Amino acid sequence: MTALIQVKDVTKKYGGLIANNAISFDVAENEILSVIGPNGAGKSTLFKMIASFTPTTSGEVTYQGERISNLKPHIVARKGVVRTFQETTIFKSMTVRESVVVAQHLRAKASLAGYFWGSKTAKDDVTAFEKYADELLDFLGMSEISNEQASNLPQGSLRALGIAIGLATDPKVLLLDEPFAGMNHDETMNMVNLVRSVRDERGVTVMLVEHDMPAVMNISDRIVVLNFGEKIAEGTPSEIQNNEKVIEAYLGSVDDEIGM
Amino acid sequence: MQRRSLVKAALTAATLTAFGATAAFAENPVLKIGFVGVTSGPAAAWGISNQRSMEARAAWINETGGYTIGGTTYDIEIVSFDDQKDPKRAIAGMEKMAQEGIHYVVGPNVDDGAAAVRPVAEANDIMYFPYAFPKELYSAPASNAVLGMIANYQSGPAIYKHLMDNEGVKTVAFIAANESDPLSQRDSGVAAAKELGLEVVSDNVTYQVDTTDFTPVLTPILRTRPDLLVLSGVSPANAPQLLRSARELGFEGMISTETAQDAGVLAEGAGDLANGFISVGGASTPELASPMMNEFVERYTSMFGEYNDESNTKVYALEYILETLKATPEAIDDVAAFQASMDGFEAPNPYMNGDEKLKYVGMTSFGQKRQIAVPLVVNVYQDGAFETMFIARVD
Amino acid sequence: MLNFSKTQIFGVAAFLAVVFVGVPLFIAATGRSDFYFTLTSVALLAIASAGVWLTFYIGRINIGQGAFALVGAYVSAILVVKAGWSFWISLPAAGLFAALIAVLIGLPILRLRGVYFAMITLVLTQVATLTALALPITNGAKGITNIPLPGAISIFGIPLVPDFSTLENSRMAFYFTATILMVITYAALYRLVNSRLGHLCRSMQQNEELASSIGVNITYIRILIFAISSFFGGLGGAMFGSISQSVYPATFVVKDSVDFMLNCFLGGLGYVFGPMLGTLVLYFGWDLLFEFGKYQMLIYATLLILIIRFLPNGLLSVRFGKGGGK
Amino acid sequence: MANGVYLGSQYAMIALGLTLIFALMNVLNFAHGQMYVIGGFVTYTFYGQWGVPFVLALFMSCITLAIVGALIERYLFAPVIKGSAREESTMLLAAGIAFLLDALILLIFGEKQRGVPKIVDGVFNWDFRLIMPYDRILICVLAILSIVAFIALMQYSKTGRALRALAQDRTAAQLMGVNVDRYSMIGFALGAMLAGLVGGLLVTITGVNLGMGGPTSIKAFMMVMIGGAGVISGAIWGGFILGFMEAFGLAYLSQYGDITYLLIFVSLMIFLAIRPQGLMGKPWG
Repeated sequence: MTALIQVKDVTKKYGGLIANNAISFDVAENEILSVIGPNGAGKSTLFKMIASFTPTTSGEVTYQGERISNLKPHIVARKGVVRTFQETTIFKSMTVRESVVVAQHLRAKASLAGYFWGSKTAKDDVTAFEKYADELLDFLGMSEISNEQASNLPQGSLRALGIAIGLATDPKVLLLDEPFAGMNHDETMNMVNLVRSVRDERGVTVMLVEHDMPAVMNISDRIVVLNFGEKIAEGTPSEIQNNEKVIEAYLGSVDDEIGM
Repeated sequence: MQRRSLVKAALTAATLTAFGATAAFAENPVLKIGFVGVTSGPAAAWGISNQRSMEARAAWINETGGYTIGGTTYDIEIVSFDDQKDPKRAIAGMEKMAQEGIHYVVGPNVDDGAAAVRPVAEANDIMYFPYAFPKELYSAPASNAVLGMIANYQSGPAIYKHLMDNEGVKTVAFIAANESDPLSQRDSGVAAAKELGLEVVSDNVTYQVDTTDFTPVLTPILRTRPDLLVLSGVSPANAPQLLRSARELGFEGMISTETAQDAGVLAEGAGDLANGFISVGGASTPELASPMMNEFVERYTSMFGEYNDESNTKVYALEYILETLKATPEAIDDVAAFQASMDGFEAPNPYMNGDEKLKYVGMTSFGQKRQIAVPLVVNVYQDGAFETMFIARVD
Repeated sequence: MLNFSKTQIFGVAAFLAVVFVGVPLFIAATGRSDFYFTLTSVALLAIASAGVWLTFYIGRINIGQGAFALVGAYVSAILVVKAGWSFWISLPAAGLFAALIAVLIGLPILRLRGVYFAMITLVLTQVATLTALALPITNGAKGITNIPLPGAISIFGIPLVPDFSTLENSRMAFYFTATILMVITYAALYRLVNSRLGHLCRSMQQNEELASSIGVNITYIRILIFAISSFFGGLGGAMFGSISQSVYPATFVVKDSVDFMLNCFLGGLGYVFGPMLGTLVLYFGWDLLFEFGKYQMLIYATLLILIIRFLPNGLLSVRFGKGGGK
Repeated sequence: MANGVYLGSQYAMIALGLTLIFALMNVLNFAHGQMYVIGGFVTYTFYGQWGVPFVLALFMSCITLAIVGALIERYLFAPVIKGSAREESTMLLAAGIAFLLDALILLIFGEKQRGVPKIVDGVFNWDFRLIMPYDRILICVLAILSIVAFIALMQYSKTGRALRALAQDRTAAQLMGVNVDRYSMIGFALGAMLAGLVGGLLVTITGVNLGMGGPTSIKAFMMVMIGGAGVISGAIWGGFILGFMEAFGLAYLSQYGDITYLLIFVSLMIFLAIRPQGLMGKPWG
């Protein structure tokens, strides 16, 4: 396994507050890697820095040896590293199919002017996009809701839509933002299977940020644990389960949460 | 689109009423005279005073049996259009006048409107009487515009000269709103003052028309301690505040403007602080106003509830149009005849005591007679009314 | 891609027939030739409003179109009067210059959203007016007057457009010029909105973050759209300057910027042809209410409020359900 | 300096009303300036025309505007907000209301500039270093008192707390048992009332005319933007900053003549481009 993404000494400071302190780890090709940690551990910030939605204070992230941190998000996406959002971030007044068609922007061969004048390439593009959208929705089991307006979808389908939009860009690496949050056991299991099939059948490397421990243990090849902005552990699910620092961090945070 | 022509609306309603009334008891043919000007927004008072004076006069004529031109007695109908001080609307207004078959229009009130309607007016044979000063409107090749009042580059020098000679004014400062008309007026005022040998101590202070506090604007200008402060092209809304602020800041020199003002507005807005304010009027002061002028004021007041002294200068344009038509009846739908008759036209001025004449002037300023001769009556405000300071003439 | 339904083709044909045949016939029949100017104004304002609508399409409230219309009017006037260009060349030049300014200004301000963008564009209109007052090339407060009418165009000796100053009825010529421009503008707008660029705009309108996560260069598209929008503004403004043969700093002011925006709201933000209808109703409606005299404004405002009260998504929402291109 | 305080205090009051309405309903109230003008005319009519004591006239301005505001919210804004796909549509409504109020102002109060007698005569003159007419000082003090009273109301009363909750998060406020509809109406009425109050106060100094509405709205927008939209402290800061900017800016920049305002506006644009959320606001979009 070679390292597809390398996170090198990435640090983020907000004023005097350190959100991430010198985090380093690798993501190997074709693996599912999860980043976990209690609330406020700096998971989301780290995630945003990898997708270049926020700049790093120091350190860098590379993809296939190229730096992808501190760029514009769309450039990172074009390189093949695409993130998803939690369920509220969707194209509200588009249908599922429209969203997936639009999301294939990266695959367009014709120029914008070509689309405007209706060039041959542009027409071919559109046909190809629509075909691929149907395939993809079929693959994700969403064919039935493909003409629903996104704002009318239930929560579970929204999450799937988010992944569909992400996949439509034909990514090499998909970054999932809390894909299981707020789901019940059955929904979580469906999603776990879905994520796994994305990796297995489409060869997409998956990195996810998550709270839900059982799901993470189930799905991940490896896990990185953050606490108070520091990486405290990295390893396979079983290694993590037995790591004392992790247990301590999680117990501590439970107290905190109760305290709140 | 803000503040649409509320005012215009008012005017139109009045027109309709006037028209309706006429139609009811006189079956005379109707002669339509147009008005295109600003009757809404901050400058509304300019256009409204214009429109109302026209309507008051028209109603008066109609009530007394109509106006006879070339053997036919006409009822006068005023067709008004509010251009909202927007040149685009002004063009639409002029088009509307053309549509109504009108050949004589009073207005617009501002430079940009007056310039914008020129193509329409010339294409449709409309003579129009703007209250705007740019010389190119009246100089050849422009042919259809007649300046409806005295330009500031004519009245300014007269006022400055008078003040130099009689009040010992040596230094002058100018302040203007940051808009086309006032700035143009300021520039020509400055040039005139320099020519007369006055020292211009400040000429670059401007204010926004929506200013609510003039203290900061006036402070630097008053520091130059001018003998005379000229409010170039000041709108009736801004004048009282400027006067008040200047006096409250301890300014003791003279203050003047070349536009017409309303004594009531000054009294309400600035009270005694407006005393000594010099402005340009028509035949407003008691010793000058003829009985006809007094009746006009009376009728205006009973028609609209309240007189506006600005109307003193604005009563003339309609009178000129009618008198010229009377003298040259074929001009009623032949603008060329009107233009041809302008050079020799002369009639008594009914609004002023003495033997004042109505005639067209402007040779000096424009090279052709494209201005109505209004006596240049310079007024001084004193305790709620205007007093005549001096009278001059334009050629 | 040009798979229009029969209704659509019929609708467009009917529209063109009304604009190019019906209106002139109507005017000839009734003698209301003042409608030419009113409708010419509607067409030109609708072009500028189309630009505003386009910025709405990427989720920006644009109250700055007056600035670009003013820029367009001045550029055309200066090129024609001071550089002696043909009006027909100055027209696209005015649009392009407005677009260039839009790119320069858009770079910093397009990052803003919501009311913040709205306000900064509002201030922009003020800045444009004040700049026109202050610059020597715009002739400051005195404006540019005596602009010649558009001249003739001919290609290989074949006259395409006659010299406007020799025409007996230049109103009609301006009417046709303006409406042809409007038709082209809206055809282009329709194509744009229904092409991929339009879809990308919609994705940005709904969620810029998500759009950038799927690889949309949102900065680029924002600037591109703002430039196109301002191009329309410049075009409309330049035409206006030519009709009135004069340009002043107050030719386009904040009020105009606000009007352009209201046209879009009134027609409906979800419909390409919304701004056209909105302009027609707002501008022409006012003229029609002329008869009410004193109460014109009152009635106008009341009708406006009633429309928005009962059709909050714009006039076109009566006919079409939700969203949709046309 | 004194002028800055004076201008700032009145600007802040105008901005407060606007920002309150904005915070509560996300409505950019184009008609705010017209409400201010109505306030001025009502005070003019009562105090200037009918000789009613000034304080009572001022009170009438407040009441009138509060009622107008409440009615507008209840019958126009509330239903439109519920029914429209994009909440910006309220801008058209607000503009329509601005036109309507303008029409009414013209029909009822006429087109002339109006003013009332000074409430206090005389000028405070401290060695020519500080010149300030007494009536301005009085108005300034009254304005500041009103602002303080307003803040106290927002901080300590039940209504104020409910309004603040509403401004922060509508849904949460609803969950907490705040009657959202009712308090939206109260908030709107309060915002309109502030506009009326300033109008009534200022008529004694600047007078009033029907053309003041639009420009006042625009100025108020700018103040709100400078301070940060929807934030009370922002409105106050914005008002004072614009006030000081006008007071000082004009004094220092006047040497540049005609481009003074250009400079002010351009710097405002640059400021907004760099700091879009204003001084006190959170990014919004």
